[in-house]
Amino acid sequence: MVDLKLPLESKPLQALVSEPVKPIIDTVVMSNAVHAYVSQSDKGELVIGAGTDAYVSYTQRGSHDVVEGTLKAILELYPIFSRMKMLRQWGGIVDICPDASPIISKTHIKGLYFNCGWGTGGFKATPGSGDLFAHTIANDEPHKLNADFNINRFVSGDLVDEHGAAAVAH
Amino acid sequence: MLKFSTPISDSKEYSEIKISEVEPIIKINLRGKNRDFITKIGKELSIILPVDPNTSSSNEKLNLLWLSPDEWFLYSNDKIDLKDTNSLEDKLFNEISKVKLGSVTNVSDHWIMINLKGTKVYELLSAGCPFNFNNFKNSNGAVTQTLLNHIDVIIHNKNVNDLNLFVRRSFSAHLWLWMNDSARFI
Amino acid sequence: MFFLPDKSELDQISVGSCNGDFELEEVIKNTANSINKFLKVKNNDYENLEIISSKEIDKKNIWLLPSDKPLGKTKPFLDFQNDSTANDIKLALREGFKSIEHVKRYTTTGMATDQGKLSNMHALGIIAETAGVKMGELGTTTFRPPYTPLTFGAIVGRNVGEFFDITRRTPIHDWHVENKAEFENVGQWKRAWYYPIGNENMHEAVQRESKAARDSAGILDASTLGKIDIQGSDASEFLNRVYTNAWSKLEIGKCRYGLMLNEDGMVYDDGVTTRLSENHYLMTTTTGGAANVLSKLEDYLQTEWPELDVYLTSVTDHYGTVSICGPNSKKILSKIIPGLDLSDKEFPHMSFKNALIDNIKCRVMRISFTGEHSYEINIQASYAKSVWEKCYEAGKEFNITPYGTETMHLLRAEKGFIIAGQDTDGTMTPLDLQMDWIISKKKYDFIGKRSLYRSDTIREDRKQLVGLLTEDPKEILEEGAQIVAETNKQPIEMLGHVTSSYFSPNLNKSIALAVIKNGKKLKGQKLFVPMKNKTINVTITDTVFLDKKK
Amino acid sequence: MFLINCPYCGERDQSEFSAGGEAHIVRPKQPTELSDDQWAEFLFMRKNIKGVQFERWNHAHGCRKWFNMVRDTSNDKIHAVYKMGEKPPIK
Repeated sequence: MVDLKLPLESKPLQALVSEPVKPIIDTVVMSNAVHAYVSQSDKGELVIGAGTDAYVSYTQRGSHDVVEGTLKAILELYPIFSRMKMLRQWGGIVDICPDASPIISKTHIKGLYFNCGWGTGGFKATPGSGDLFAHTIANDEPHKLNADFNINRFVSGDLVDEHGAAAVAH
Repeated sequence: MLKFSTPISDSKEYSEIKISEVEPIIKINLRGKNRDFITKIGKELSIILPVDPNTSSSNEKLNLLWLSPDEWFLYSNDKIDLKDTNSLEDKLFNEISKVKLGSVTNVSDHWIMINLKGTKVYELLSAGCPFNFNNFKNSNGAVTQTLLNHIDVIIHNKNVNDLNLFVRRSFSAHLWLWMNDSARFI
Repeated sequence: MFFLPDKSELDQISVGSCNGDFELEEVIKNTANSINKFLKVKNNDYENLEIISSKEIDKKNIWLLPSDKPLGKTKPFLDFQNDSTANDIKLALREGFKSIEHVKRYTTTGMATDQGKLSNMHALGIIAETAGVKMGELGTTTFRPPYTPLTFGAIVGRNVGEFFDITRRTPIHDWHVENKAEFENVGQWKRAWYYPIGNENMHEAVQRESKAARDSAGILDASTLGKIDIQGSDASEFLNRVYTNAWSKLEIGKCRYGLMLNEDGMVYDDGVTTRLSENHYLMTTTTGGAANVLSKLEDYLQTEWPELDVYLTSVTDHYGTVSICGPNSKKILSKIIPGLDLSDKEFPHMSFKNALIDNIKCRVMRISFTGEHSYEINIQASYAKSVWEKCYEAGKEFNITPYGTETMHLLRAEKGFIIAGQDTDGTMTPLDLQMDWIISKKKYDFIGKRSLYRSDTIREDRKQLVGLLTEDPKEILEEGAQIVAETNKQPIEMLGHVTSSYFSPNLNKSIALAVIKNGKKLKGQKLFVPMKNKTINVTITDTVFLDKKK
Repeated sequence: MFLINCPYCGERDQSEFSAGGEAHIVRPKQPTELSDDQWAEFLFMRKNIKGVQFERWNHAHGCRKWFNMVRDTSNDKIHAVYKMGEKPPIK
């Protein structure tokens, strides 16, 4: 419609939950050494994050080897979880930029703004990104904090590399 | 003299399965695309280069495994003298690589060969391989490259329940541990 | 009332009650039909069977059992694990939740360990009756695998403990173990990190090791470097395309350092490549990059440049690499290989020789990652440990000291040599590293070249690699620490960060490498590294700290 | 998770393969002639289709050959595989 292409690819980011148990973890535990994270929901389920599959897919399920790899890492962190049961597993489709950083940007089309490409990092940054996005729209100029996340960086070469910044593979 | 050492140099026997490292043997990687390369190899080694995927050809001394449409793996049956490796490598290198027919690379120490024998070898492999051995089992000379416990391996079906498995040297000690651990459960 | 499987994407059919056939007669008849259709056969043994079976009559769906009491006085449980009742469903509807997904989350019906196997159909039935819609129009919630909960242990199997991760060992590994080395994981490799003597901690051991390497002799196991054997008549042209510098004129017997970029212009890998003969090269890559570099190069050969006559074969594991460095390394090597002429004229820096040690072929490269006079002996792995021991014996009179990766990193930082992946990330071009000299001006193209001339990659004020010295020479910066120009203003603008930091015993002061915005122009400038309890004053310097001339 | 029919080795488990992204993006022969925009198009802009997609895969733990594949990204069904340099068997 506006002939604008986005440098995004959509991949399944896998997650899974265990059966509910009594409170055991009151924070998110995240390991860059073994690549996994785990927290416990209010209902008692362990919520465990895995990596993304390496290929574009909209199936919302993903490959079993990612589940294996993630649970292996979780058992390395907490051998005691060995007898916990995996209740549900799914893949949320995330859009990922080539430099694993989001786009919060105005475009060359007046009135068209983008806030996307959050990959595996969306939820944690939602309030902050919303604030900056609102600022960008209200002023038609990015805030200093999101200026680097402009859409033009893929053309100009000013990439923001965040591949190493998350516990899960982008 | 320099001392020869291998990462495993061991042999283990379990019920209906025997695993042992076989070293040193000649291993050479061959690459080439054209017809001249194929004829030349056949002439030099007196073995026909297998062009069908996942197959091999052998004579008394040597085995030639298909790895890809332009890549083959040569290994000797018997333990050999290092001098023989050098002379075979040099001969092939001069006849193939020097005259731009393809490439010849000595990989004798890049790969470690482990022999698996016994009626339960496929049970051991299936514990860590995504490969389906159903057809492979019954075809002598079959070759596959796959993963075993997430480690790259080449497997050559030498005879019924008699396999040669090749693993990169740096991974071999770890894979050996894994295979022994796995064999305990069979 | 039932839900039938939709059209299957895969080659499969549903039969029996799964297909909505509940009577035995229906099951047998319809199954035969669908099998015929599926297998495209005319008839089979189950056709024309005479089926005599009783029939269940008067079947009826009852989603909520009728009661003479008002609903509010009863407890019609739906989900037995989450204690949700029909009342909760009706409340959800009154509250305005219409989508089945919303009702599920509001009431938690179907969110227990059975994933609604017991409750979902009843919930749908009650919603349909209450809201006066057809059940089919409501849709269903999404069922997620596994059908039956499965223990983590069953999924992971034996990939725990020592089998959690693969470990790779060098052919000299056992010697490091016997000599009490501490190990560092580098990718899957176990690498000797440092060799403590007595009660030495890492800092003390590294100070001793690095001093020995500069003053007399050090020995390092460099076997983990990726090695790729390159053959073919277009090998030189291939290297021209994959590295930023020119390769055609490299003489046979000489070595050259190369920097490899991604197509986006950012530094990808580096290493020394040796020309063994006219059409034969040996490329080395970083330890961590080996597999990726080989696969990337194969990709280009197979897809972009199939016309090139080039063959790549990994020989990483075939060779063990013993690196001896320091002012006495020449004397040690001459004891190991007496016949070899080690004069600078015959065997200059950045060249290689074929040699024999006890009749075993080996290649000796005179290359250096420490800035010292040094040699790398590449020999087939089965003999590497023996060669190492021989060098160690021969070097004893010169106090030859085994050093690990930590000392190696320190020694190269003193000389300002980069480690791809530590001093670089996916945003650093060779220009940012102040390595303009390695980009060939003459070559028409190489991987990543076009990206170096984009509006933002040619900017002069990008983040650039510089050296940092602390005001207090004893103060060691933390790797990853942020660097700022002003400490009073809020919010502070971050100018860059520390990428490598060590205490150098050879200079008797702390040194660091950092990437800093516009760093190239800021040489001599004083900046600050704010830490939790204090602010450290630093000065921007050149990246080379030791022997700038050499 | 799916089985892939490697055009050289036959049917193998997906874990032996690595994905290489969208297919038929040819590296420009004369990169210097391109504008920044055109170069960015080659580097980063992908179709990211929900539906039938043409893509590259590598039998990384087998014959190490790259090949092309036609896969429906909405259900992971593979419609065809074909060798590098060959024309897609399906439109």
